[in-house]
Amino acid sequence: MAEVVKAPQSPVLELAEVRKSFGPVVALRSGSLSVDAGSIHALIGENGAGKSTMVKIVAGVHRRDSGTFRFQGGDVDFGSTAESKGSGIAVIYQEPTLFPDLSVTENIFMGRMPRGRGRRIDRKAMWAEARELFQRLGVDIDPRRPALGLSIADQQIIEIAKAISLDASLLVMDEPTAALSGVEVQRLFAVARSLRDEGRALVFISHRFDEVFDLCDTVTVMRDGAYVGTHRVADTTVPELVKEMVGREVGDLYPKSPATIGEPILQVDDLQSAGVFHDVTFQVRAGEIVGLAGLVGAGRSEIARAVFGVDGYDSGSVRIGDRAVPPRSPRAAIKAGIAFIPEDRRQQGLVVDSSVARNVASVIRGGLTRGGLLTGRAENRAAAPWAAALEVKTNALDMAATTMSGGNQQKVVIAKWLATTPKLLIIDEPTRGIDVGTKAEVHRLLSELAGQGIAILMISSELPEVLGMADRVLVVCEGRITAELDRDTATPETVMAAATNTAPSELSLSKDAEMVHEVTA
Amino acid sequence: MSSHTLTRPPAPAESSASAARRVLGGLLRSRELAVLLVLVLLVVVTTAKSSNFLFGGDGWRDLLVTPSILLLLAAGQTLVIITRNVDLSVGSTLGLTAYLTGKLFIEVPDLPVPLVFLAGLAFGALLGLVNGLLVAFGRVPALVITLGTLMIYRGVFLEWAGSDRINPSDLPAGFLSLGTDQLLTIPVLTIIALVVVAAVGYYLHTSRGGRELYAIGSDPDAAQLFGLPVTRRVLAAFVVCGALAGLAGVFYAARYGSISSNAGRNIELEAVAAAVIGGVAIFGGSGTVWGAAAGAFLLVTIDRALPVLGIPDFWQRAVVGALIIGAVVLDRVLKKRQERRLIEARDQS
Amino acid sequence: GSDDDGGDGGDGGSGGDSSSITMIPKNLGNPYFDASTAGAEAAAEEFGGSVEEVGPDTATPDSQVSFINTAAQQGAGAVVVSANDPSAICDALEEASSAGVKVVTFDSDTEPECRDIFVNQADAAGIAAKQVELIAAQIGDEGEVAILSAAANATNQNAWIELMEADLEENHPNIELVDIVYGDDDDQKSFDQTAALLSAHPNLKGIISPTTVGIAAAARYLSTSDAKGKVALTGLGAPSQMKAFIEDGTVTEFALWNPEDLGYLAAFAANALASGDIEGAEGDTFEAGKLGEYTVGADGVVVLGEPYVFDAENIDQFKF
Amino acid sequence: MTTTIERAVDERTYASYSRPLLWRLVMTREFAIITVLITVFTYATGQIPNFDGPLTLYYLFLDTAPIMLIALPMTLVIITGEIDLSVASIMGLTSVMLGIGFSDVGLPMPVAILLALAVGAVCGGANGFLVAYVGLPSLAVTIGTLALYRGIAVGLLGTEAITDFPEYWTDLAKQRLVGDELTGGAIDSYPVILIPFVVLLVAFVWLLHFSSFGRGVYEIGLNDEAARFSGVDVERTKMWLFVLSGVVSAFAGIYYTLRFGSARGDNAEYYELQVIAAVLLGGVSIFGGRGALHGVVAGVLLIGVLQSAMRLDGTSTNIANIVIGLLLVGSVMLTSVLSWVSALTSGRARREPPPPPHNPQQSAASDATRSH
Ligand SMILES: Nc1ncnc2c1ncn2[C@@H]1O[C@H](COP(=O)(O)OP(=O)(O)OP(=O)(O)O)[C@@H](O)[C@H]1O
Ligand SMILES: Nc1ncnc2c1ncn2[C@@H]1O[C@H](COP(=O)(O)OP(=O)(O)OP(=O)(O)O)[C@@H](O)[C@H]1O
Ligand SMILES: [Mg+2]
Ligand SMILES: [Mg+2]
Repeated sequence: MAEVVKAPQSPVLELAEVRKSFGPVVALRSGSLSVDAGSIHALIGENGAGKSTMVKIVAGVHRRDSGTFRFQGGDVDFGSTAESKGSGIAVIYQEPTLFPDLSVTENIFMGRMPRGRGRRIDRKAMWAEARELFQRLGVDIDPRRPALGLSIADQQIIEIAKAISLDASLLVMDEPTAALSGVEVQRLFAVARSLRDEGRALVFISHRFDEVFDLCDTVTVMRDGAYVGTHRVADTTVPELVKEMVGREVGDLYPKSPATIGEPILQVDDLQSAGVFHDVTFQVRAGEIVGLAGLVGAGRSEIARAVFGVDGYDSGSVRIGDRAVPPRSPRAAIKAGIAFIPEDRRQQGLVVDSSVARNVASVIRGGLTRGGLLTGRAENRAAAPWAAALEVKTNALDMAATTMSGGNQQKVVIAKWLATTPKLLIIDEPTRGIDVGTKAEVHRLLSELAGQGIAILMISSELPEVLGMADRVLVVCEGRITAELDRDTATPETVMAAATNTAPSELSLSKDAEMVHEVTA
Repeated sequence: MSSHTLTRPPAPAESSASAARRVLGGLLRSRELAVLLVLVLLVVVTTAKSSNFLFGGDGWRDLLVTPSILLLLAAGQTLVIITRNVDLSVGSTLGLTAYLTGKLFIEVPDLPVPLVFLAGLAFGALLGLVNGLLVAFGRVPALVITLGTLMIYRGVFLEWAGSDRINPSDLPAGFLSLGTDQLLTIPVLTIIALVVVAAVGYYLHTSRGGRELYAIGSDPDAAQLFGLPVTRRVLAAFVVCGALAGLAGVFYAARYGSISSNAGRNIELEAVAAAVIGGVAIFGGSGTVWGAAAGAFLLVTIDRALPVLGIPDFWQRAVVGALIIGAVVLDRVLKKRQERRLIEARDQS
Repeated sequence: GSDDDGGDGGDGGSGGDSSSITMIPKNLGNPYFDASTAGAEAAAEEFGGSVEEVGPDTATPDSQVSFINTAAQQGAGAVVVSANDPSAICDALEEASSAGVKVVTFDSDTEPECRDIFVNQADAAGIAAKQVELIAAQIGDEGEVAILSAAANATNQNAWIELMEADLEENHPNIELVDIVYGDDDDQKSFDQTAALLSAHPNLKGIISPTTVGIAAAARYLSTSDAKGKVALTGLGAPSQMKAFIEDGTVTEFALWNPEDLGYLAAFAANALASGDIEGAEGDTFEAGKLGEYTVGADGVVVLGEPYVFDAENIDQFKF
Repeated sequence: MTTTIERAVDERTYASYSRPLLWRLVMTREFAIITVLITVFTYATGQIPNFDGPLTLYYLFLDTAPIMLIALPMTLVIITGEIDLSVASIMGLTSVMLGIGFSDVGLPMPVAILLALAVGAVCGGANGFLVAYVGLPSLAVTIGTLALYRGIAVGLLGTEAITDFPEYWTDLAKQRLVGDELTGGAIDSYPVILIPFVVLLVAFVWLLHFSSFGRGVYEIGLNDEAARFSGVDVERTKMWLFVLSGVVSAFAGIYYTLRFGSARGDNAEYYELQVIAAVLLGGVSIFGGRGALHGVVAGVLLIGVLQSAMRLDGTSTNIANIVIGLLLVGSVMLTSVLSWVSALTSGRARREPPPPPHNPQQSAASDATRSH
């Protein structure tokens, strides 16, 4: 059925009308994908479109229910990840799969460590090879250190090193750039291109169009678990892809309405935490969206966590209105009117094994107690309107959140915090791993909330998002606020300059910046 | 990643001096060494109080031979704990195998001793296999399963043995003398136990399979996603743990000579404690069998040293308890420091 | 409630008849109690009753209670119990008693008010004196000695130890009791405790172990140790377990009564109570088959006889 | 076609539950255990002589009371993903403290009881502090305190056993709810210890199932980081649970002491594994996050009924232990066995060559069953 762009030689990977369901949930209705050797193929689609499911079928994590799956010209049916790996498929999963207690090198070579005399592991050879890999990726990581304590970005780099070292003929990357900064992304892209030039096939999944257009040769769009279309990247445009993805046109991605800014709500003074951040002073006012920009690892999340009280700090103060918020107590912060949507949805935002209702009601449940009793019925009643307001897609409130797609999970987290009717909403990476459709929705929501007089502190690694949504931008570099820019003075150049602590003229950012403009436009 | 990563070239191959410093630093921070140091200190202090604790003919032998049973159990337990599991049934396995050993000798009095060792290993492996099959294929928590098999194996043992017991006179003298035989003043049982520990340690450190056990314990889900043969490895860990418990049963028979249905009761927590004292993380992924062996040595030696030091029998368990907690706290402190160092290293890079 | 005992011995004993006796030793798997139960069974054969042995796996204080309770529920004629704790099982025994079950303790007593009769293996002072006498003879009446006992709370052992301490102090001023350790009637623990004793007390001359498991384990350790022949060992042991060590010279003399006779006598006493022949008052007399007639003494105690001393000469004659 | 993504004007509505009530009640491990309990109890009543007698339930409750009591806080502790192995040692230590307080120090009994409860709280607090605030694994910590508390108990009393407790108190431990006089000689099956048990049961049911605290307990077990981010005070919750565990263990220790009239260092040794076996049998996940108190009560009673029935039947306790072990293994394996059986069928499919694309049903069926 699919009108696939035909390449001269037969494709390396070919999936057609693949179907996969988990109990009642149909994750993939009819997935098709055809990838040629020597090309980079993008796979895009909204959250829950079935991209990761397809990846996992290719990887041998899941088995398809029906459909065709051909690899290097033959029908295959992988029963385990070992089988797919053995056939020459390397996969970077959306969730990192590192072993924290083992060394970085062992992580890369796990299961296929080079062996020397007497079948002993040859550690020297392994280290040397790891060092070479890191050199190629241009990073400086001690190959002997344990994976424990690596930043998310470094973890992702190890994943990439692992996949590259497999010497696979097909490399699948499920959102490898979600946690990487611009420079690291560029380096990854360079490696990807060189692999392509060696004649390997690559599949690249991302929610960022700039990356797709920068890197990929062809792109396949999916919607609702089904194949929609495949295009040469050169022959298509962002609006066209977006339209295919959401099945309709998306209007303004950054629907920021001018805000009426009121009284200061959050006042942070001289916040300091040794080795993490220093001299952090800022304020957020009612109705204002303040963007916290910076490179990954600059310490923005840490500042937010300290304000909310999940982390401690050494000195300084946090106030809401004129009341001081005691340190190290999320409970007190919530009581003071702070809501915090953390960056790691599955680990911090949600109890994924718990039901939608319990998640939504989890912060407000103290107030749901009637006559000393907290009942499931009360939770359901309280959760339903908020789930409805955010259009959470689930058929019953007792479904576990783990069965939902990333975007839907994010809606549950937002619903949970809006239910507390906060004065200040801190939102860390509001749209990480979220498709354009939902993204626009989230942005619209933020704008609306600001309109209602809620103060919003938004951390984002996506420059367009910061520039598009924030009334004021604070730039963080190495734990310090290096610039405060208002909506008019904030440009990609000024923000990046402050984020890297360089003068704007020294920056060779033009390419990124252009891309940003293109997308925002 | 901070931004100046871009500018700095990858680390040059390090000089031999810094490598030596690394090794030395590693040793000083090593948990195994710390436990060993405590052990040595204890032996020295005790010997100062009563010289035949170390220098008496029996003293030296007992010092080495008494821990050999726990040594085997701790080595097996380490394998299992590293995979983020635990085997509580080892005490029952030990008892059953010890009794089986006695029964074998009663049935076939001139059975060659090596064959009995093999039988013990095989029988223990069989019991371990049951645990392993249930845990690995059932994907259910090992603590629950082995708590169940602890009760089942012990129950079977009691049903089988009833109030029958094996007496030293039922066992051939050649076998019993193994309990005290020495080779270059080192007791034979200790030598066997140390060889086993060395073999397990070598495997864990230098083979793919060994490293995979660590990986499985470090993050079982990732191991599954990664395509490691999780089921097979976990199964193997339980089988080896069972086999070593079986071997410990044969040791028990050789050393103590009399075996009643109480043999090996409640020794499982000691085996876990030995591993924990030796720095094996209870949630898998880290620790060495050397540490566990040192822990076993320490635990047993404390038991023997306290009365010599004049601490009454009754307070021994309190001391052991305090020691376990101390070990866990120490582990925590060391780990915190390592984490901080790693993060600092990352920030400086 | 007791009615006449018919001759219907041998059935499972689940009915409520007075001729069914429940034997509850300190723990199962102890050869000493195997012998006593065998004696009780022989007795039951003779008077036409039935004996059922039940008991815990380990000698913990509370573990006998549920067995006593069950016997009460089943309406057994009598329970015959060797107490792990003098008071922990008292209430259970009293309740059984009020449900019509006769209560006999043997080997190790409870508080006297909790039972009808205590069948004592030998007068406690006699047992203590015998062991002190043996060790004094073996070490030449001077030097350090230690005691390896059973569980720390065992009633009978503690009573003997107290008497031995007094005896030593009074009559053997040159013998110093340097340590008392507890092997919990566990082979491994007793063995390791022996090793610990020897290394803690380099000048030790003798060990008294008033428990069969303990003395066997201690003998096994000594037989392989440098201390063999230098450290004397005596106490209460089962001849079948000690034979090898008498033969190899590790042990020269030890004492015990015949545990089979003890069980035999206890069963007869229980039967006499259950059938209403006696009430357990001082002066009551009853027939105990081959052992002849016994009289209940003060506090409801019936004494089996003198402990018997085993040595290389006579050890071959005994099978228990 | 719309130009913007409109927020739905008509509010979505949600069903509260995806399955009917009966399904949600029946398809649980708790229900399975309750069914087994009822079956065993019915069988024993009909088939085992004397089981239907008046003493059976009385002794059953007396015997299982300490386990029932400690199982309550233990359930909560295990649901948070922790474990407390030191409960039996706390029982032993409080038993000794009660004895020393009453007999050696000469405190009045109620004061001695309070002292013992306080000791339990301190012991639990020490566990809780090490686990919650120092962040140590509870399995390791409580293996340590298991030895430590028992060691202190045994060290304090040595061979001594304190038995001179006043009769009023030792009788109280065994008192029946309704005295003989009232029932006209008939013996009532329910001991007084059921009153504190029922009170505690109601309190813990409320705490776990009907309070905000209880929701937090589950959340901690499922994902403690997310719980912390939602304002649950993870440390304090764990701390309190360990203190509760200590206090209830102390209460059980006091009951134990009075019931047997004897304070000894080795009282209630090795009870911890029985408590944990009962809790796990009752359907609580050792990984935390799952379990309910009705299952746990059924688990405790099931073990008690089995032991009591087998003792009355003259079956040796070894068989009872084997059966309990099998039940424990069986109950956790239940779900896995089902999926394993269906995996066998799909395993057959797997050994065959990859299914041809035109025959999708087969692999669809096999995969669907396997993923459950
Ligand atoms: N193990 C599972 N059990 C049940 N449902 C699942 C499972 N895995 C995925 N799903 C469902 O399948 C659908 C597709 O999920 P998938 O992860 O493939 O989406 P995706 O396109 O990768 O989305 P995202 O961009 O958010 O990563 C979702 O609705 C999800 O809820
Ligand atoms: N797992 C960790 N443990 C301890 N400290 C950490 C950890 N991760 C990061 N840090 C410290 O915090 C600093 C900032 O970390 P982080 O990467 O979360 O910053 P961020 O600006 O919030 O980036 P992101 O874009 O990922 O949100 C790092 O430089 C590091 O020193
Ligand atoms: Mg995905
Ligand atoms: Mg962040």
